[in-house]
Amino acid sequence: MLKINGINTFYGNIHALHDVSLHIDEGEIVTLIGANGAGKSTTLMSICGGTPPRTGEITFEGKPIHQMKMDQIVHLGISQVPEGRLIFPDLTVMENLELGAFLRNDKDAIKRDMEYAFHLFPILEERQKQTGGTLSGGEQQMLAISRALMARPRLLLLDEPSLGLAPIIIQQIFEIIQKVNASGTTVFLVEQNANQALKIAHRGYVMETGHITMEDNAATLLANEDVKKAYLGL
Amino acid sequence: MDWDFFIELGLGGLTRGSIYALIAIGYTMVYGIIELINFAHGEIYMLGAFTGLIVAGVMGIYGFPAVAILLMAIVIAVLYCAAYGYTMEKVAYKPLRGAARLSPLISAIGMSLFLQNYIILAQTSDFLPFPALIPDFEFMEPIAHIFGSTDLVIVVASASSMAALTLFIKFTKLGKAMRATAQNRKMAMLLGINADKIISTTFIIGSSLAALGGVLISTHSGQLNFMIGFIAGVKAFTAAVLGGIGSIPGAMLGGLFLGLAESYAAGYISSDYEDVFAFSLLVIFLIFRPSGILGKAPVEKV
Amino acid sequence: MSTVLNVNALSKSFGGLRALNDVDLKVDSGEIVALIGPNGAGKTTFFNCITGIYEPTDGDVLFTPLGKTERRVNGMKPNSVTELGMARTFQNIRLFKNMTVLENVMVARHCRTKAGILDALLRPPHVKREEKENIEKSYELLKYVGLNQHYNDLACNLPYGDQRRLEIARAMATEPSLLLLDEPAAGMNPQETASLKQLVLDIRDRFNLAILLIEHDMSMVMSLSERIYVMEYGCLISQGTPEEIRKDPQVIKAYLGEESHA
Amino acid sequence: MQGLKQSIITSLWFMFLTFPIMVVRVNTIENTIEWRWMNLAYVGVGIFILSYVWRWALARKEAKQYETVSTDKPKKQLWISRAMEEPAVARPALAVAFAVSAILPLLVSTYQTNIFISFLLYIILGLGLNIIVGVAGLLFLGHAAFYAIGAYSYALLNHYFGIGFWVALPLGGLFACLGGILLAFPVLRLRGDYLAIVTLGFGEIIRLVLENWSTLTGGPSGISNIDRPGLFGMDLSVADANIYIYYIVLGLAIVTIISVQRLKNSRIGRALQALREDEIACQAMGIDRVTVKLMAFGLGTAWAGLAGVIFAAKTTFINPASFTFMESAIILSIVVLGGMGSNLGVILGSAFLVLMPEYLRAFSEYRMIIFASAMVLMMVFRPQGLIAPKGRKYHIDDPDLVKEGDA
Amino acid sequence: ADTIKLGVAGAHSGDLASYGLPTVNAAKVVVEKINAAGGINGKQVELLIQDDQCKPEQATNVATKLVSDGANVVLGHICSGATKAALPIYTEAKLIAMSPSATNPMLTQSGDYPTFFRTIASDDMQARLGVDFAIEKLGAKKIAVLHDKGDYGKGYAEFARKFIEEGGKAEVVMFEGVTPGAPDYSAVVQKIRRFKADTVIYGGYHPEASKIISQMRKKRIKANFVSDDGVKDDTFIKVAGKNAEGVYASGPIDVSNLPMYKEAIAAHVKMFGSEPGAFYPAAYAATVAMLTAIERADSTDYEAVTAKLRSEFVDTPVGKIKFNEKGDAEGVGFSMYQVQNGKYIELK
Ligand SMILES: Nc1ncnc2c1ncn2[C@@H]1O[C@H](COP(=O)(O)OP(=O)(O)OP(=O)(O)O)[C@@H](O)[C@H]1O
Ligand SMILES: Nc1ncnc2c1ncn2[C@@H]1O[C@H](COP(=O)(O)OP(=O)(O)OP(=O)(O)O)[C@@H](O)[C@H]1O
Ligand SMILES: CC(C)C[C@H](N)C(=O)O
Ligand SMILES: [Mg+2]
Ligand SMILES: [Mg+2]
Repeated sequence: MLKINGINTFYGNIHALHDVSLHIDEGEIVTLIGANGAGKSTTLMSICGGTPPRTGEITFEGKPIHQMKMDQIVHLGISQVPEGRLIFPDLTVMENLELGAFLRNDKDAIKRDMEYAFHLFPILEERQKQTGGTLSGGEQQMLAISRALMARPRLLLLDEPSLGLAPIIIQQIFEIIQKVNASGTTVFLVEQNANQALKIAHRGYVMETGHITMEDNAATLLANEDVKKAYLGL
Repeated sequence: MDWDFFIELGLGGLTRGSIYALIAIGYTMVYGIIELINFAHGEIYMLGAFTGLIVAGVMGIYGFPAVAILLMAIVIAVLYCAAYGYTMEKVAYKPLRGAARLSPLISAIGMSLFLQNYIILAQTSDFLPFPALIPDFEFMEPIAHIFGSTDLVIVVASASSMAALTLFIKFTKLGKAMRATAQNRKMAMLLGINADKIISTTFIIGSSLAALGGVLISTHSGQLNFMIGFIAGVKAFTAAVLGGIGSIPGAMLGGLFLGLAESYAAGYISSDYEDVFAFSLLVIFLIFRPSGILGKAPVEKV
Repeated sequence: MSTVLNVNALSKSFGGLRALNDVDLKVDSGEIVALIGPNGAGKTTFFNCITGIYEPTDGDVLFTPLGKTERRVNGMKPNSVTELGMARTFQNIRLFKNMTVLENVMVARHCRTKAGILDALLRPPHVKREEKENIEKSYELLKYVGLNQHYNDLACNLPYGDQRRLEIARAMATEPSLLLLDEPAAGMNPQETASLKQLVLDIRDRFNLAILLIEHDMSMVMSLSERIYVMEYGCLISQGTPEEIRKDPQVIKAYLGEESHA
Repeated sequence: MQGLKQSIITSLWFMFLTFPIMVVRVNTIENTIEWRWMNLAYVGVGIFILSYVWRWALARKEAKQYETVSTDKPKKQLWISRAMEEPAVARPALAVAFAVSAILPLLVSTYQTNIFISFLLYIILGLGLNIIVGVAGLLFLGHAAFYAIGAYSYALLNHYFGIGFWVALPLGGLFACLGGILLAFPVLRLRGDYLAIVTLGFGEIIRLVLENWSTLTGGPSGISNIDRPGLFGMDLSVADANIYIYYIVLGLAIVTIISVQRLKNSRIGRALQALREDEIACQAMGIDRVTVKLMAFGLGTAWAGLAGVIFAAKTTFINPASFTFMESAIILSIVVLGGMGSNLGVILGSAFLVLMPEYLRAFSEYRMIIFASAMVLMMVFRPQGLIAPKGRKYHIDDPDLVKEGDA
Repeated sequence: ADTIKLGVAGAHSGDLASYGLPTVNAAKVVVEKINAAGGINGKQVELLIQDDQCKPEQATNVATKLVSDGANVVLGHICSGATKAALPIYTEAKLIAMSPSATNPMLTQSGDYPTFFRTIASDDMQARLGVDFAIEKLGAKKIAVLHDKGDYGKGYAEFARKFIEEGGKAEVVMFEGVTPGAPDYSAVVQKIRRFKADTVIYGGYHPEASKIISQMRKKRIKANFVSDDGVKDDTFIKVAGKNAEGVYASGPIDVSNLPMYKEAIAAHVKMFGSEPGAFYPAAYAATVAMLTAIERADSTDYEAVTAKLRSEFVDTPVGKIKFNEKGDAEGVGFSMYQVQNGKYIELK
């Protein structure tokens, strides 16, 4: 479904991604783990055109997308829960969700999807008239995930969805990711919480200072001694 | 207390305030979306007035009726100013996205100087008379000595622009996309919103309003020159900030507040110090409400 | 053992929202205490209230700097609180991004140095000395947290984890008696968390100060802290040793979840 | 081919855009219309060519970013700022610059001396504003008001009490400094653009008071016959007085440069920068926000006051027309164009904005439009300013420190 | 030198450009004509045009530049303020500066500036005329004195107030400045009504004047309106339209029938395709006066030219003039005009 082929991405003169290649197949949950500053978020942003790679190519369903603009890429059915959530602070929960469905015009289906989001996170329904900025961290994270789902993406990119959340909520979030995947959405998950991520993923990649250093089945990675030592803290 | 005088000053302030508001709305919209104090906004207003004058001049020679001229002048001025606003954004601000906050501000100051001198060179530096295009309405006659037809048109135009835009921003999809872009451009793009287009649209709307203001206000004051935009711009900026910058109803309230304050200051104190009074009021007001009338204090979560 | 921080019935409201409700908390010198609770429980608000960023609506915050007498610090300005000896890090990293790593630490020594405007202009010998000492001490701290290689880099160019370390170094530069850490491990992987844990322990021992910690990473909280306070909806719902907390059904229901943790 | 099409479209667009203003000129007094079709052709051709230049320049700007990246060298700086970092270049360069400025007035005409005085005055103004805007990050649009305070302090003291230049100079600085602190009090709570409008308003208030309080200030007619600085009671000719003032202002400019440089690298300077970066963290580090803000304003405006005194002494006549908002805008432009926070930047910025319009006099009526375009173009193609700001580098001798190329 | 250098200094950009640019045009027109006719005593005239934006600091730069560039005489400056800043430099360089528009009385009356001349009357003369006219001819009892806060307008208004108060026959019920460029003046206008002023004396230029008079008439206030030569401009009548009817303004005695005046206007239309702006005739006159004096002196020597300026009359578009010791033009007489049927008619 998504193929990344030898991309190099820069921030000014910082070379953040070195020849990164990876692929994601339809229906999978693929996770990308790695230390701080390894370049995980940069990889996600490179896919979405937020930090376009300088060289290399990215194809989505065979179509090259690495030179497209952000909004055009989103048009193709890719949606992201970005690092830091990026909730619109002065818009209400409802409006945040509506904007998630910005590219869609099927009013009834949008309505149904919104109900589904409220079903997943009942607390959001209670808060629907409240502005995004006043939500607590966890609520904001739920909103960010729902908002991404509202786009009915075919590929969902999640950047550290468990950051700063209480343990009880983290469990919930991982359950929801599995649910979403089960309903047919391909998921690319970036996580610090490697243990949990690998548990729900099909395949995984390991990234170190801008390079992909390992790639395998999630279960294999979970058992790998190096991975255990470096990322699972065992 | 001399109530007649009080009311007369109030009505005068209302007109003046609506004038400020009409320009301030565009100011505040542009600010809202890219946090740029667009010092060249006043010059767009001035270009609108000049375009209107040119249309009026040409049509006047061919003897069209005043109302037709007015409508045509507004339409063409709006069209052109939208084009100017659009072009200005593309040339002077877009290449600066992502640069430090103050760089576009300087670019805007340069743009403002450029447009003033453009008019001096291509047209004139003199004051030109602007024809009175708004007819004297029959029904306004009884109070015409304190509030005329032109005043009425300006107040109505200003209030309805404010209302229309507020609704537009609040309820339409495009309006929501605008607010989203204003709050977080990157996230808006991640949702498939074409931020460049939204920003252009904002400039187009803001500039159109400035053009409308340019024509109406010039026919009210009966004259124009290349500097009118500068003075109007400073006052509109003040009004926008007073109202809470970024808020459209705020711009209206800010404009009215400023207009009324100036009017009463001139009436009861002295017009020598009307601007001193207006600015002092601004300072004092902001001390007690640092985010303006309708502006929200930025919630910064620590 | 002497009490460093003594908070009595602290409350804070935002309009109608009661973010803190009669919270009592105590930290003794040399202790590491954790404050945990669900998102939006009011933990960060608690920090903001005791460091002077918010003024508490009600209650007392009593602070005893090392070797000094007890002071009531409610409503004091944040800089005065810091000057007394309370330092903190921020949940959302707040470094001086466009200043170098070394300068970030040097700024924090503001309240421990004196040079004024005239000193800056004339640079008499004692000011030069002070400046030199400032650089040395700041550099020492950087070396201590392992950032000395980067001392001339802009803070914004550091990787996330290093930024957190820099925040800690910066807080330490104010020479505190009590260090408040707000989710220092957020966004770190277990490996990095472990080394952070080591650093925190080391700081406590070496500088002999008390530490109050907010954290969602239970492995860190449970292994570091001597005592834990648990908050929910602005109220303390439990307190005790890590063992007690781990078993507290109320805490499990509100915060930890059914799955057992680290 | 693609470029050709784009250029044609751009040029057509601009022909449309400029049509009413450039082509039609109506005279509503005489009721005549003048059609200047030739202008349309000029615009078409001009824009056609310009659009090529524009695209080429934009492409170059982008390419430059790539280029520096691929070589992994530190971001490319203007040659001059790179040179100034090299002590081997900087020392002799400074010496030469000093020597040239020291003998300059003996070499050039009074007129040239005169505009170099302006140039130096704007350096002082710019450096002062740089403390507020560049270092402390407070958007300040009323600098001209403090320039006015300085100028009027001397003018009034001289006019009413016959006080001489050398006594007035520190007083002017002091009054402006106090004025700055006075302004700082009410605006302590304001942020960003709210601060900007209040400072703009304050600037206007001061100007309007000067304009309206005729009994004291002479109102719009200003104050004339202000004494030039005295030199041991000698009667200097205008030309000699100018040279004398040149040396005074040169001296003051050097003092300013050194002082501001020292200030920036001091405890106070770091506190100001911290204030710019993050107010809350700044307080949490034990810095008193109020004191520091007051210092920023006071330190910045004091220089404006000093410059104002010299200004009054130089022109011997002042009126409020010299202290309009546009003046503040130009000083701000000097700071931003030069590169915020950089002293060398201020010098270059003031060279650009003060000397350029003077040397553009040859273009007479096109002077201001060229000036305005240059301002926009500068920002478009060098948005970070001539000298991009960067943190100060320290040298630390630590044997443990692994020497990397650019650690 | 093989050319005669005529400096032209004034506001050519910025908000006062409309007063400065006509001066440049006047110089161009005159110089073109003279050069076409072979120059002055065989020497061509060269223009040195310098913009001061009416700012004192720019004026000093301009003045030193003109001195450095070897200007022989200077036409300008435009604003009194800028002129005051520039004059010490000309005084020292012994360079004649003749302004078509700087009207501040002190420029000539203080005696500080021996090299200064002007082809326009000073503010106090006009104020005298305006006040006398209002009180004696119009029988004014309650007078509102307004101005535009500018150098010129406020100066005129202050003299007017002084003369009214000294005369004791009428009362100043209101003395205020309006803000140029403000969108409307309704508050001030309402005040005129409130104070029941029977006459308004206004000092300033026509843009504000037409706004004030229009609003007065719109608000049905019938008070007389008396003003200065800043208002005695045909643009005023066009801008204010029917509201201009009946307005009084003082101005140089009617010169529009002078052949030279007509010629000057025609030359402008021919060269620039439009009617000239404010101060054009006065600037034309100043240029002619200075160049003629040079021709008559057959030298550009300061003493010689000054002597000619002071002793011999010269024909200009504003009449036959020569200059007195102080530098004011003699022969630039003033009279009162009234707008009647869309024209300024001189009241004899
Ligand atoms: N805006 C930026 N400007 C400069 N450098 C950046 C920027 N964003 C990231 N970097 C650098 O790029 C590298 C990769 O960063 P990235 O955010 O992709 O890491 P990450 O793997 O997502 O880390 P984390 O776990 O902290 O989120 C890091 O070295 C970081 O310092
Ligand atoms: N300045 C403020 N204005 C209004 N409400 C606030 C403000 N600061 C915090 N709150 C509210 O107070 C509550 C407590 O917030 P706080 O940040 O203290 O939570 P927390 O316990 O730190 O949560 P997390 O673990 O997500 O960081 C939240 O509901 C929050 O929305
Ligand atoms: C052009 C005008 C503003 C000049 C005015 N008459 C003066 O004396 O300053
Ligand atoms: Mg990341
Ligand atoms: Mg928190």
